[in-house]
Amino acid sequence: MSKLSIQGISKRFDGTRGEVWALKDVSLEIHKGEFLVIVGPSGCGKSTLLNIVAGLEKPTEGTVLADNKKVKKPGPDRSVVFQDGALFPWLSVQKNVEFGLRRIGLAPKERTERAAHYLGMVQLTQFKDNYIHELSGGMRQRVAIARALAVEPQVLLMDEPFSALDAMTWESLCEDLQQIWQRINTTIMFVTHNVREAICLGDRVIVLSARPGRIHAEFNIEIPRPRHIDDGDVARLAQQISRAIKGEHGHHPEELLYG
Amino acid sequence: MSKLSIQGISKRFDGTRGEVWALKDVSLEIHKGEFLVIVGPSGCGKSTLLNIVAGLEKPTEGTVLADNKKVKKPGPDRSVVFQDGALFPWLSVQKNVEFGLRRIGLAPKERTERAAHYLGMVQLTQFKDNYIHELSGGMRQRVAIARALAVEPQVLLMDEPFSALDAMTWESLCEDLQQIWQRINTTIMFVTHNVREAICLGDRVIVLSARPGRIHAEFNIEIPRPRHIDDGDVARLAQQISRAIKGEHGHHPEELLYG
Amino acid sequence: MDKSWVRRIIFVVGLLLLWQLIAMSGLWNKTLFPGPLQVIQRLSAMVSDGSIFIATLVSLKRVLLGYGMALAVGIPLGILMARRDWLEQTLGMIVSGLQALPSICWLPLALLWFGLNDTAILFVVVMGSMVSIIVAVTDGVKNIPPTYVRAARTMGTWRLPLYTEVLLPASLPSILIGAKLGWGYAWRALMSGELLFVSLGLGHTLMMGRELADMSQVIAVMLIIMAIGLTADRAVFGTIENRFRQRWGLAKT
Amino acid sequence: MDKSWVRRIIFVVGLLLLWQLIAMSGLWNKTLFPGPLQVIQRLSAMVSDGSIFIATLVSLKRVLLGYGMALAVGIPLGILMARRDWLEQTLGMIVSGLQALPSICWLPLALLWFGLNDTAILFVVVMGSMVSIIVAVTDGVKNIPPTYVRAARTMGTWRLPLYTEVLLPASLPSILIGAKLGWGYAWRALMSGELLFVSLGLGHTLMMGRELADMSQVIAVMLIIMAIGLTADRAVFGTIENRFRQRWGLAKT
Amino acid sequence: QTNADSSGAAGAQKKVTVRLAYFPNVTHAPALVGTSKKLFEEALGDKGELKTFVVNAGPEAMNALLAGEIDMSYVGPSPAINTYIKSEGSALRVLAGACSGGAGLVARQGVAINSIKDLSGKRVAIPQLGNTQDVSCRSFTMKEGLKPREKGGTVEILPIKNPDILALFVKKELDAAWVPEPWMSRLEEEAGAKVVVDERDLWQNRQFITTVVVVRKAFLEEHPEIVEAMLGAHVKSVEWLNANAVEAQTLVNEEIKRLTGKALSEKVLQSSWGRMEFLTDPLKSSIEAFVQAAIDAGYIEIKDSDVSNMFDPQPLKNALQKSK
Ligand SMILES: Nc1ncnc2c1ncn2[C@@H]1O[C@H](COP(=O)(O)OP(=O)(O)OP(=O)(O)O)[C@@H](O)[C@H]1O
Ligand SMILES: Nc1ncnc2c1ncn2[C@@H]1O[C@H](COP(=O)(O)OP(=O)(O)OP(=O)(O)O)[C@@H](O)[C@H]1O
Ligand SMILES: [Mg+2]
Ligand SMILES: [Mg+2]
Repeated sequence: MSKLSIQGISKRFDGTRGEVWALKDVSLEIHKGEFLVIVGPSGCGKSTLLNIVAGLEKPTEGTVLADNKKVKKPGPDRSVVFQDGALFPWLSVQKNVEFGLRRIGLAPKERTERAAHYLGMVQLTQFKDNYIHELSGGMRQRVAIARALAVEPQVLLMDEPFSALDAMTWESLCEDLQQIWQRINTTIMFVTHNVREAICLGDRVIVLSARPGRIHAEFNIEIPRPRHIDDGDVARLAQQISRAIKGEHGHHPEELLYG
Repeated sequence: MSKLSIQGISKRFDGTRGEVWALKDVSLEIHKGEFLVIVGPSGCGKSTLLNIVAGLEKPTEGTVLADNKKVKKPGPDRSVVFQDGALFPWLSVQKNVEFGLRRIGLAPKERTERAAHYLGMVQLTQFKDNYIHELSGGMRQRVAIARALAVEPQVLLMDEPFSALDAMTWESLCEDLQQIWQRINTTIMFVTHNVREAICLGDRVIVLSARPGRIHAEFNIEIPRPRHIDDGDVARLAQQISRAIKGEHGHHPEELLYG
Repeated sequence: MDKSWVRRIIFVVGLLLLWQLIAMSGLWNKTLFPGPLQVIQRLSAMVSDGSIFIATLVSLKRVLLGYGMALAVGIPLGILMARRDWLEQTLGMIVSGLQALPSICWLPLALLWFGLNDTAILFVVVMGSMVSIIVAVTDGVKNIPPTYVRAARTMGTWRLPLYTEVLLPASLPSILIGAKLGWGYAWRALMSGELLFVSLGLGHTLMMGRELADMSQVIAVMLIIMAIGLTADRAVFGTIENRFRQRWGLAKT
Repeated sequence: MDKSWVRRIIFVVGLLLLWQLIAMSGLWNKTLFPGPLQVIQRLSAMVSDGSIFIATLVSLKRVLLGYGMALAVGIPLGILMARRDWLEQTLGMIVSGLQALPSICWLPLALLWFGLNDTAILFVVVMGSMVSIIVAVTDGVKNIPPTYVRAARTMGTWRLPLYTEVLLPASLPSILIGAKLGWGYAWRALMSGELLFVSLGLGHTLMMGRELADMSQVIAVMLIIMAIGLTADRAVFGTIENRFRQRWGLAKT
Repeated sequence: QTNADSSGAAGAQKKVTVRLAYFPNVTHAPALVGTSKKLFEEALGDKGELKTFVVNAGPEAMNALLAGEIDMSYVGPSPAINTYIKSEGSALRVLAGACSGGAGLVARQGVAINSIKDLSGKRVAIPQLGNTQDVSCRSFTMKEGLKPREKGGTVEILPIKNPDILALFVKKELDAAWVPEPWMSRLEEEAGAKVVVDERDLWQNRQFITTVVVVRKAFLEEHPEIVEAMLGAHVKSVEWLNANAVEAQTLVNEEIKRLTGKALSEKVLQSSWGRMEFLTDPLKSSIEAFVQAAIDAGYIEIKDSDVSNMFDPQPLKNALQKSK
């Protein structure tokens, strides 16, 4: 049974300058515990798709099912890391991370401990009492990651969460994320523009095409974990996927298996 | 003669939780037409350094000279691409790009043309009349790049300008940036957390260490241009620099030349 | 849209009915609390002799002029005050103090300085609304995210253009709050100012109703003022707000 | 800090001197435009017989109570109105209309509903300040960047916690603007309300000064009201503002 | 049917509370004396209890009466008439007079106005449109063959608040004013104005009403004996005022100071006292003349103008009898 079932989703924005079809007829099944990565050119609709799954945006057509129930509104079962962080400037770093924990019914003490643990993971223990504007770009992104992970949700929706991190921090967070993913058996939808990152993390990589965003290609990644970004396997597959993104293939690459 | 001379800069922030030394005694000479890249872990003071050079932040100690004159305030000779974009939500994409052009004395028609040209370069012609909130993360970043480039300034300060771009857009913008750089012979200070990006673009790469930010290592990149991110040379140097960042070298890597 | 209008109409009709019921119940004295029918009668009497149109026009002219002047002075001064410490520390002090002063404080001074004419009334209106505009604008500008100003500065925007092209549009949300509240203040001040002398005007009609113990007239004038306030609020401020909210992407979530 | 105080003092002293000079110049009649010395004399007379303290205390008590009630009702109602279309389309209409109504409109109704006592005055104060608070808060909440609400929702924040933990703090900047302006309105309304009956209070003292054409007394009361307003503005609102600006990183640039 | 009735009924068992309103003003001297010398309390004895409200202006007093918040009030004739008419006679009854005289025409220093006739082409201030002075001013100028501006005439009549008249005399923006005491005296005193007409000279017996005592109709019907007792005190107060002019002036000024925080100057007090007369007769004919004048001026519609039932002379008659 699929954890998430995206069925024929289309999304039209009626902006100031006419309409834009951000997504067109996107269908996807994501099973429980899967780590799905979505890549695609800038502006192709990745964030939009994530927002629809989160329940933040209504699709123009189609439906999203989570556990076979129609997604109508956002909820703590589907935690989101936003592309712009969306941290609360009126709360300290610690309180930002604790924010979601009250809603899932944690006692105050547990909340503090859980938040401290995840802040430690993103190496921000030292900054726990600072306010958001006192953090660097990368630090903010890490707070956002900690906030979403701390809830330990069944579904984790991450929108380019690692885009502002240096290689070292990236590596350590990649590892942490995979550990958590395995430990709590969460289902992850992860958006990135970095193909290698996608391959390092994902069970499956979906390539979206631009305007309107459609599923252009799909890759199952069967490289054994832990994977390293500089591995030859990763590099080779990355080239293949990049070619798919560039559409250099003559034929439509429906399902290319790698192994 | 140096275009920019950074002399003994230190910066202390007095945040809500005590003081943080973001930079400590950083000195650098950047000569006219140089493409300098700064890398370093998240929160090490890269943005702070850029802001000080831009004149947006007062250093606690030390001075910055631009053309041998002390930098006291920001100005259009030092254009900045901000890490968070800093686009104006009340203006359309086109007007955002035109914003800086009036200050440098361009006539209305020239402004429109120049803005259109740079918007074309970042592939956003289609969205020129949209407002900022209607753009995706990567599209916003491209507007910010176009806005800074359109001024064709003598010094260009770029804070992780490419962090939200997919590989294809990245490649094309990298090329464009280098062309502009050569054409108008501008001096660029470019912050990134991506070591390969640094190597592809820079004449010289500075590695900052974290808290307090100091110059940890310096690399002259002598790989002939155009460089490609997947080149072996780039990969090899990247590993070397990454090691420097991780501080795996026993000795202090003062000036490692590559060639 | 349709649904919202249905709601509005039902609401208004409901209110009128409730009012009529209370009036008929005799719970409150009829002279002090006339029913809607009496008020409508009074209103139509004022309409048929045309007096209400003159009063409304006269008052509208005054309030628009006074309010316009308050905006013209208040917005620039408010922005300046947010950016210049010395202004905030001197003039700002006065402005904070003036906020609490009722319009009647200005009446004697208005007469003394301007004599028996519309300028005196205008002065009262300007004093009544300018302060709130200044306060709202000052605070609004102070709350602008610094990143906008920083970005503008790196593009060489200083002095006047910084004010007109960055601070003004960036603080538009707060300026609108101030402008809205200032509009209310302007009306209230006008009502006081029009008591200075016979000045036609709604304020005078209101006062006459009060002096002659004619509550129907008082309520009729109240309704007219409310109608004008509402129209301005929805037609002018509402339109501006919707436009900027759309641009800024401040849709409801 | 030091320098700002020097500025303030110089400014105030300068103003007083200018005032004294104008008063001495005989440009305006002395009775109608008394100099600072006369006003200080009047003030000290009122101080020495203690009447001014009683008046100030009585008025302060009333205004604090009324203003507190206006805040307590206005802030939640304002937030709700921004989030519930049907409220905005019904109550919102009334609120926009009420904004322009002067306080004297409320006097007869206050009498009718509450009688000749402090409650009637309180009612006038609440009606005078609540509306501006509601307007500012409603607009403030509407201007909250949607991203905060979206983020909160994905963390399962709905209903009450959404209001208290997200909408309230996120609209704090606008709420403060509304609270500040509401404070001014409350005082102005109080001055009207205290005319209902001889109720001690500063409004009455002011009115007496006006009725008796005793401008020294009018100005003395004006100065006291300004002093109270200024103190509240700087001590209360200033402190809150500084704190939230520091947290949000809205330093001046 | 009104809540005021029920409160009265509840009080019938025990002491009846009489709520009395008056202004801190020389023309309300009988009230000031009566409260300060506790004449009302004495007269009520253990039948009733007095509660006083000091208000600043007619509309507030009459609104409070309409709202059932007060039972009796000292008030000027014009608010009383307006309220009577607007409530279609259901709100109040005039019981007695309290003060006569105390109004007139003053001219600014240096303006050649020696009689009402001279007002032609001049700007005259009155305190309020439709109030006693306004109506007098209109009616007496009309008798002299003059017409106000808005009726195509030559006299410009402007409603200006009393204190503002002072300012505008000083600014020379007004030529004359028809005002009540103590403003006549103050304008003489402070602006050097001169009194052109003492309004008493225009009236029969040199008497016209300035302050009346009114009662809420429902209260009168329910507690006639209380009303009588109150009027008894009123009669006593007026008698004392007329018998002890010097002492009365001091007492009234003390009361004014207590209520408003400021006493009148000795000179102003004396001079206004000289132009007033305290009495108990409501001077019905002067009120009827006043109503007629208000009709002529267009403030009252003819269909509303029946004020014959406004007076209830019986309680005063009873009180006067008892006091003898
Ligand atoms: N306004 C501020 N108040 C307090 N501390 C600050 C402030 N701005 C920056 N800092 C601190 O200064 C340090 C350097 O920040 P900076 O933004 O320069 O980092 P960075 O190198 O750009 O990081 P990133 O790659 O994550 O953007 C951080 O530790 C940050 O917490
Ligand atoms: N509110 C909106 N109004 C109008 N158009 C919108 C709106 N939001 C998004 N769009 C459009 O929808 C398309 C997809 O946007 P989306 O943010 O999903 O892209 P993305 O794949 O996340 O890109 P990026 O990698 O740059 O973040 C874009 O063309 C964008 O312009
Ligand atoms: Mg996106
Ligand atoms: Mg940075």
